[in-house]
Amino acid sequence: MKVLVTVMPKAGVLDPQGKAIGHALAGLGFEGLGEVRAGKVIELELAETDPARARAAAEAMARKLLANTVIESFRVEVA
Amino acid sequence: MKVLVTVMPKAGVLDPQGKAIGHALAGLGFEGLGEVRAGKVIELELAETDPARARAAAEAMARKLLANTVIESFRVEVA
Amino acid sequence: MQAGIVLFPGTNRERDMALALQRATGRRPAMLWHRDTALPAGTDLVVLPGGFSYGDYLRCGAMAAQSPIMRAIRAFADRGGHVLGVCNGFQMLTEAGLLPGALLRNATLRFLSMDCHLRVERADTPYTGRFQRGQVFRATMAHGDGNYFADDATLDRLEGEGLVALRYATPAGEATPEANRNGSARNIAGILSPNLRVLGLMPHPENQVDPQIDGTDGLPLFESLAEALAAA
Amino acid sequence: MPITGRRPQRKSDRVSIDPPALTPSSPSGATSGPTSGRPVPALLEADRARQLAGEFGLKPEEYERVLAILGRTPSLTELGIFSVMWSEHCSYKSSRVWLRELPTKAPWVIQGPGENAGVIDIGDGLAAVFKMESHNHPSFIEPYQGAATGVGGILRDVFTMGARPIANLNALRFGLPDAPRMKQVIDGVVRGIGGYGNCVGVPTVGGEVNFHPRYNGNPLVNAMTVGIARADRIFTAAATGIGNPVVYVGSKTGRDGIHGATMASTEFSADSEEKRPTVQIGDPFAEKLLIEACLELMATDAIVAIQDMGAAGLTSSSVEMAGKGGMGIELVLDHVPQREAGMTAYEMMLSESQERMLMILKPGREAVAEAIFTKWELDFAVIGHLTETGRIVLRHKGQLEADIPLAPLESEAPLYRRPTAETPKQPVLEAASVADPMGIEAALPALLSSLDLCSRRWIWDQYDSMVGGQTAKRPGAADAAIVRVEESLEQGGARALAITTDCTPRYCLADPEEGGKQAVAEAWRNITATGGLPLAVTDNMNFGNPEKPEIMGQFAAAVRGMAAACTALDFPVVSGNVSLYNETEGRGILPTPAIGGVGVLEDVAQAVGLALAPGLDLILIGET
Ligand SMILES: Nc1ncnc2c1ncn2[C@@H]1O[C@H](COP(=O)(O)OP(=O)(O)O)[C@@H](O)[C@H]1O
Repeated sequence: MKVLVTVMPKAGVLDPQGKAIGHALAGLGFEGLGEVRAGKVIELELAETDPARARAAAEAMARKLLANTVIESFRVEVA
Repeated sequence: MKVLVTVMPKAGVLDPQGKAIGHALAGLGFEGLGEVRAGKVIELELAETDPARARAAAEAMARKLLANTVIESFRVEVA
Repeated sequence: MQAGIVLFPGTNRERDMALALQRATGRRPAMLWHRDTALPAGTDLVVLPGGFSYGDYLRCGAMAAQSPIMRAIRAFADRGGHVLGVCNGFQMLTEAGLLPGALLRNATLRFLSMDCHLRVERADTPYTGRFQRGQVFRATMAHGDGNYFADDATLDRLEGEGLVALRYATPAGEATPEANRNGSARNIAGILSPNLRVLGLMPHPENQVDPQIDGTDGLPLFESLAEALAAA
Repeated sequence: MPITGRRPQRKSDRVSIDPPALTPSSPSGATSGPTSGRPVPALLEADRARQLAGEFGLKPEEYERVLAILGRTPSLTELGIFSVMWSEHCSYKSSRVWLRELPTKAPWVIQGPGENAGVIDIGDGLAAVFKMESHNHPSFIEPYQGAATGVGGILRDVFTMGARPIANLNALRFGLPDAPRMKQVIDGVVRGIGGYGNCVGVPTVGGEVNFHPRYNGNPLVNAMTVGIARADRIFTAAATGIGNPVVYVGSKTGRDGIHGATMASTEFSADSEEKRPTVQIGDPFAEKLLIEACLELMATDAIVAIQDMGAAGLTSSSVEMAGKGGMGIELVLDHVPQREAGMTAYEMMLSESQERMLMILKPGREAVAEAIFTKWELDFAVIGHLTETGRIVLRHKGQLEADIPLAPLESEAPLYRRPTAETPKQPVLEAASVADPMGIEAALPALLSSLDLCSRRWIWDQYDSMVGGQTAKRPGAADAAIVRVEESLEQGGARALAITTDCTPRYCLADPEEGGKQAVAEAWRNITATGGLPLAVTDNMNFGNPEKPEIMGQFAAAVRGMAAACTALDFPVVSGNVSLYNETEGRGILPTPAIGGVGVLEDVAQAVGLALAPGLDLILIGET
């Protein structure tokens, strides 16, 4: 089954990329734009068919490799 | 309101990062792993309060800047 | 020849490029600003130099491609103007749709700073007149996202129309996988527009123009331009 | 940036050493109120203040001095300022007495230690501005960001003085690749150095790497930047002119690295994982804009003084600028550009957010400066002004947050002559008495493939060494990197700099004095071997816990050796940095006094590289 791991900069941690994107969008004339944050998403195809176990596996992968928990937080969605 | 734009490499476009992640995860002993794709997610805080209009605005941003439709596809979720 | 080099926030190889153009033409190029909406009268070459415009955030060259000056550059190219995009400049040209395809992350997933060798695929262009067809020259590459990608139909069209300008090759001129460190499709290092006046390439010939620094392997490219544009 | 601080900024170093010679003017322990009728900020409760002082790293006797200087208990913000300014990192309290032994003068030295970077005359009316700085602890905690922000910090130290950075180098010490986390650390550090340097467009032209198990839990990341300025256009930090505006430029302030500066001065222990949220994130894109904007403003005459915000950003920059100029300074923190809502005065003063600078402008030049920073899309704010009071006064939301006399903050700063124990001299072996263990045929490949000698190509292939178009000898091409000076070219010349970093820590362990000498001599030789004339050095003293006599002994001996070599070679020290407490679980690193050497070639065409051409004779010079 498919699992999505979304990795975002932690709240309070500087996100230079998000800042630059926000700036560029405003420059293009898009209005009413507040904060912009940029993160990663990793789509995993797992052989596991049990949603709970798939989620647990993805969480382990996120903690071990996909996210740098010093500066990033992650969430897992089972599709 | 918050809108998420998820940008993924199109099918058929090389995804060296996804491949490397898959490789690294297998190296860490994770099993039953199929394809891994790596993309980006951009979280936008919009002043707009109407979900349909917020979605339309985010789609315009994605087409204009956030995604390069030569190599990427995107989807928009209103949170 | 009257050249203009465009400065974007984060551009960092504009001085290298200015030195190369000056060496080839004896004339100092103008520095243009990304917010300008028109090119100086008489401009016959626009250069989009290397660097990290907008920090390379989101996608390399994506934000620069939306700059006010790009509109003027597009019109200039449509009128048959010469546009050279190197490294980040090549990325901008593809992001702006002035050249087809896209530059993905290097296949090694690492920044690659090293010499490479480029095979000249045709010598009848404004950029390559001083080379021979099939000639190989050394250049420096320095990029994280130089992996040229286009779908097969586009690649076939580029090849069919002779728009591949430069390929990564061995010093002996073979376009092998080993010579293609960033993983580019069909070893493509540089491509041309159909009128041969827009060139985008990843490596930096502007870093090999001075015998005191690192040889003059890249100088013919700028001399070719000077010649082509002096004649124009 | 600097997790280990800057050079002492003192005009004269008074030696008052522990125990403190100061008599508290108020009885310690009891909360004391205002003594002079000045308005006071919200004071901490006495016991809480004492406890916090300890948590912030102030020793009890140091806290007594705080009480004596203020004549009352401090506010939280005041306590934060004292703890930062008196940290090892900012105050050099353990190393200062020794560093005075280094020779710092020569006719070509324009600015020795004491400013953001050292400055030497290189001819043609040009000056080389350079310094080396460590980012050791942050690079272990978060290798990519730690190394990246280390590069960012040293770049700022150099362009602050009006110089365009033209070269970066680094000196790296890692543990064994198989040690826990070490591959990740190596990878992250190398990527971080490249990620930052490549983006700002300053070529990384050289460096050195060693591997040793004693760095397993405490790798060293020392970064060096060299810049070029006009010799008559050097900018310094001394603030002058009562009423002159204090201006903040660069990126916004967030809660990054709160207390990172004091953290760096505390020995690492297993709980360092928990200190992780203090990691700062670098934004090389913002730094590139900052370089261009600052250099553009420096070409006008608007600036009186300028200083980057390093560790303890707003605190150290405002205190040092006002202190050096003998001025007072008053800031209204509401005007500080803020990234996050609800930041307190304490947080703003201690934030280590990157890519920020503080400037004093001439009156009436605010608009000129603002236009330049707006053009480069950077924040610009007038946040205060200079006063005649000799005090730093901070206000936020209409409240007084701090009011500290600057002179004693500096003059009463702790200064220690810590006990030293000399490293016992090793017996000198007769070469003939050592048996050949494996034979030359086996030894050669073993040496060439050893970690300390094998090719460093994997590293330098990730660093853009050519950007700028002036790198005549890149990594691997010569004993020192050679970078031509573009300004010299513009004048019709071809002057170039020869730059190298060197140290052999295992020599320093065996004999710190000889090791210190050797590091300087190697830098001198590397420059000489390229055809350059060695001119001056910067240093980065990386040592263990200075409270241990054997460590302090290593430090003192290394300085002695460096001083001897620098004097003998007419190779003065013009800047440097000290990083102490490099230990993990009580075990120190190898003593590592890294040397960054700079020399000049009158003509880049004279540069000699390593590549041998066929038909040449090989000549060996010196005794074997
Ligand atoms: N961390 C590094 N970054 C960039 N270049 C490096 C680094 N480490 C070593 N180098 C380069 O590798 C080459 C060999 O290094 P090293 O063995 O230390 O040289 P040497 O012993 O001649 O000083 C030099 O050109 C040096 O600048």
